[in-house]
Amino acid sequence: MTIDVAKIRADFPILERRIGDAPLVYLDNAATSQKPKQVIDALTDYYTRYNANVHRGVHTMSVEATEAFEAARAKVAKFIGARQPESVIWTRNISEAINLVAYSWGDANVHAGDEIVITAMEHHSGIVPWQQLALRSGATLRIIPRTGNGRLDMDAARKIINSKTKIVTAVQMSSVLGSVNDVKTLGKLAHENGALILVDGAQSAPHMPVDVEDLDCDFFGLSAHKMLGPTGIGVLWGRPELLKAMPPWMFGGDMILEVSYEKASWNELPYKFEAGTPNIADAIATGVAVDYLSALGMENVRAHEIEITGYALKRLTELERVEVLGPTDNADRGGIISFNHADVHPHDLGTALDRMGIAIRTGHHCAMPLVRSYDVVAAARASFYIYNTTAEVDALVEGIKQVERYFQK
Amino acid sequence: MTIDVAKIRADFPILERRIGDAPLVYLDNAATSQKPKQVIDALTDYYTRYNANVHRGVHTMSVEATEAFEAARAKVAKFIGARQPESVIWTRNISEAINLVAYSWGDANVHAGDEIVITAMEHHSGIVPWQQLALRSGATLRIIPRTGNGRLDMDAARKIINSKTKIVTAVQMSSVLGSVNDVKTLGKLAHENGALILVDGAQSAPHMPVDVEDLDCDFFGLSAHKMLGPTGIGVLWGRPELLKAMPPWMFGGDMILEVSYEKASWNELPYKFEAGTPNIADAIATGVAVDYLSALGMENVRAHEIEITGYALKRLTELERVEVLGPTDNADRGGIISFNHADVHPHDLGTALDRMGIAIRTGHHCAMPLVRSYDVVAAARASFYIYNTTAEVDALVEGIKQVERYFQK
Amino acid sequence: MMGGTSGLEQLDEMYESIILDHYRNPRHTDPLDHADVDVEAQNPFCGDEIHIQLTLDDDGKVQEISVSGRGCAISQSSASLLSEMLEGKDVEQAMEQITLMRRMLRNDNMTEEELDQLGDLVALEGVKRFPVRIKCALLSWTALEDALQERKGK
Amino acid sequence: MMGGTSGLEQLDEMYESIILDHYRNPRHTDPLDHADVDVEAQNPFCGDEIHIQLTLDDDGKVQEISVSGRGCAISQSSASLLSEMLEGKDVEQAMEQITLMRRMLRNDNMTEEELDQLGDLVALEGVKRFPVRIKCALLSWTALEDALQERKGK
Ligand SMILES: Cc1ncc(COP(=O)(O)O)c(C=O)c1O
Ligand SMILES: Cc1ncc(COP(=O)(O)O)c(C=O)c1O
Repeated sequence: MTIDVAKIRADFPILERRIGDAPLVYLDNAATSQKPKQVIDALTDYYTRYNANVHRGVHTMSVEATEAFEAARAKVAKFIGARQPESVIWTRNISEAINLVAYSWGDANVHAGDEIVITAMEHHSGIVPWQQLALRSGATLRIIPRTGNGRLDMDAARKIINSKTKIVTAVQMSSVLGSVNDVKTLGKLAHENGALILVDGAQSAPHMPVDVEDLDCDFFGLSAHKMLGPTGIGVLWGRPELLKAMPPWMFGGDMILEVSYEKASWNELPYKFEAGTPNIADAIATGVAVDYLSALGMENVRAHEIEITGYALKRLTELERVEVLGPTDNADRGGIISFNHADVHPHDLGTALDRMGIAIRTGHHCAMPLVRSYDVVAAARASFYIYNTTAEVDALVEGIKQVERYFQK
Repeated sequence: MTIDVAKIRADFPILERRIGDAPLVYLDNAATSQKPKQVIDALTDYYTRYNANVHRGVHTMSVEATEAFEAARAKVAKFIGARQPESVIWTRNISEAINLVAYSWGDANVHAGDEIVITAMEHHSGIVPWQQLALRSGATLRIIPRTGNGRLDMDAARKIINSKTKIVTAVQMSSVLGSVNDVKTLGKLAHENGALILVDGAQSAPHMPVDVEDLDCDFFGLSAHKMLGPTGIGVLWGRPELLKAMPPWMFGGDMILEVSYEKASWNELPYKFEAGTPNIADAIATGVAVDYLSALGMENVRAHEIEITGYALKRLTELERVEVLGPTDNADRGGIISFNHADVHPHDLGTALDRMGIAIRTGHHCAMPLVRSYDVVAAARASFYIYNTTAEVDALVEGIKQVERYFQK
Repeated sequence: MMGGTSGLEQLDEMYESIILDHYRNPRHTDPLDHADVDVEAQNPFCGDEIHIQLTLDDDGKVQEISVSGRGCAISQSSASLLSEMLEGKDVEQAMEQITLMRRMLRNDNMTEEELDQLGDLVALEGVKRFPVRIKCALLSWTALEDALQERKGK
Repeated sequence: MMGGTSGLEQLDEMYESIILDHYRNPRHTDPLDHADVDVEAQNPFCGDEIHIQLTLDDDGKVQEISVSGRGCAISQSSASLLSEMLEGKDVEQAMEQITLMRRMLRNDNMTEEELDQLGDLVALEGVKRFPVRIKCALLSWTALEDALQERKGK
């Protein structure tokens, strides 16, 4: 069984949008996804019916808001296979989730002489927090390289991860190449060496089934806005025993048990890591986004994307002047395709396609070292989601051909 | 001129809500405010018409989203009298804003032997980040006490702020007592001693005109959810030259200029402090909240609240068994009234009033040391906003009387 | 007038007269000089405080009891009811009562027998319809449970 | 079929033939061994790179020019146009042109005279209708401005 794209499209009001005269062809899903009306309605419902600050409130709306807020946490926990809802911490986005680990766990556990291992496919948010932790602590940052065909070099990983390694961090799906990495094996390597693994699920959680218990990872992060949810909310999941041992990072209301001027004691999980009034509405809407995806079935979401990616790879590789960065075979690969045109700079291509209603992303995709490793400073990127069709892939390919002709004039 | 409350109420769909059989009387505004339909509609409009990731995007929706996002920043800047929009940094809430300063500015500038001055009226979010900075740095935390009638002891402040002081932080309006503090004078004292001042505007920005240039403060924080805006977004304003000199705190996409594995350089203000995809929708909606308040005129908002607070103080102090914490004269005072009943514990009072549709807050209001200084562990708190009426104050007072009788049974 | 009156009647479900009686006249409030079990607890969200002291005889039976604190009608009456419950019980039996109490407030299916076993404590059953107040009702019970479990652990 | 074709015609506003010509055949690309002004610039958002080198004679007039880089049609053609603009200008005059260029892209009211003064550079005017691309057009100009200002400061 796969998903009913026409039915799904009807749930996304923005897909009615026209850019100039042209219907919107939204292929920038790796940057952020669109939202179904169910998610948008959840926000309206919250603000028109039971908006109130959570926890501590005795009045009805506060109780309702608290229940919905915590129910959303439980939904996310289930969605990623986490057994304890309290191991799910709300953050602003995955960037904050990674910073939380790098500061709270990192500053307490990483010291001079230790090694931090990242991959060549990390997003800036998965590079710089660790690089800065390395600078703060005197640890060394080591990089698992990519192979020529855009895969992680697992042989190199076996050498790079060693007894000095304290933590390994890896994207489960590359936001540039679309490669799906074997983070389970990386986790095994980390654990064999007494290290932890943080899995960056920014691009995987929206597009494929994720089970943190099966992956046997220690931390997992995601951003709701890339998976049908609102902007401004993300998640850090961590093994409860790790989270319990970690010092809090941000201080303020809600994360506190008791305060005097001399000292404070910390609330239990997950609140210890959630300072101040949380993003209540967006957390609740994230629960609805997760409901939407769960109802489709993440296996089916994945199947649809394999299909559309296969078609897109076939059509794009037919274009002589186009070169795809990363894997062109459709195995272990998600719906993200970065490419360059020999004659048209990605920036010009992006502007031109936009005039045809086709939204792609261009630039370094917040992964400068990876993009530069292909000896370019920028690339065009098309990325797909549940509402995209092969007809939209055709529009992209025809668009590229027209732009090609335009720049030959 | 004052404001037209009936017209305002029509803008707030939630005010139609009933709790059981009773119409909602929402008096928990210090915890979070309700949202006008204009703000809720801004969210829907964004998600149904131009949702896209900001900055770096060449396609139309990304340009539209970026423009709206930055326009919202400029609106907030204007609202608080800040000259440069880039001095306004989006955070999750004011708690995060204070943490940002305590970590980024604090860790770089506060050392053993230095002193950090806070007031007896700070919220936990204004206590614990500084307390922990003091613990990290070896600095001393000093407290400006309150007077018997719930005002800051400015004579004491003159002694406590001295040449060892590095920073002073003060709520402009107490979230428990409603007192409006003379933060301008505190700022002068700080500056005379070579220290900085951070003003906690969580309760002032929603309720009275604020001008950071006139206050001559160095940092100012607010939470949008307390001023008609959505949850999940707040603001740190800082003097640009200070912000420029401060190291970034969170690392990730958007806050970076250039990255190699060895090092990274930082983007300009305000992006240096905004890691990862920002809370785009809620920032835009915050701009609309600020538009709404600006259209009313903050002078008029303040006038309405002085009126309703005066009425509430009069009626509550008529109740023999009720004792108000903090100033009972209505000068330099906002619409927040904490009180205790001699025979009914605040928690029981809160539950009972809720059955009558009246939402108040009970507990320590995230200000344990302040509440304890009144020799109680909890208090009831009613707090007003633009949509509250004197009829609602009457409902509260009648409600308290009924509860009184109930607990005498 | 706003804020209808009808609402207050629903309160009877929670504030049974026996509860209000225990709130106004809490039992076993005199502090003990020496105690085998001595535990303090706080509900950080509402500031409620409870202090429980017990002496046990050689068979692990509760001898002397002191329970005091400050806070809302629910937390304080529940603590007072707990103090009565403890009379003549041994640690095992006390633990059993704690489990039953929890289940009652969680709205687990309870048998007639089990409700019987709770005795006066059934007065607290109505709290389950006020979810935020369940923590108040359980404050002293959780504290005692932790203390007894810790004792057992030794 | 999706993605109508009509849209591409609007591109003519930005990609004037003179722009495409400069993109394909950039002027003054040979690097200089020695330079009085030497500045590199990057647009971090799209990765565009520009390298400008100048020698100046004793009167502060531009003598030799080298402008090279990689990036999109707008940033590269604009840099090439800048190199032509510099021919025979002194620092003052170059600064003036930079100001005019900025104003044109900001959509300031420009007089006929001012537009005349911009010469071929007017080809870049259409960029103002593509706000995200303005940074591309200004990349080399801002870099040169900074470098000249710094020189003046010394
Ligand atoms: C004075 C004051 N400061 C800080 C805060 C914390 O606000 P937030 O929870 O939105 O971070 C509050 C909110 O209650 C407050 O009243
Ligand atoms: C793999 C990966 N990690 C991290 C991020 C950062 O996500 P956010 O900007 O939502 O924090 C992204 C988003 O582009 C990503 O693709």
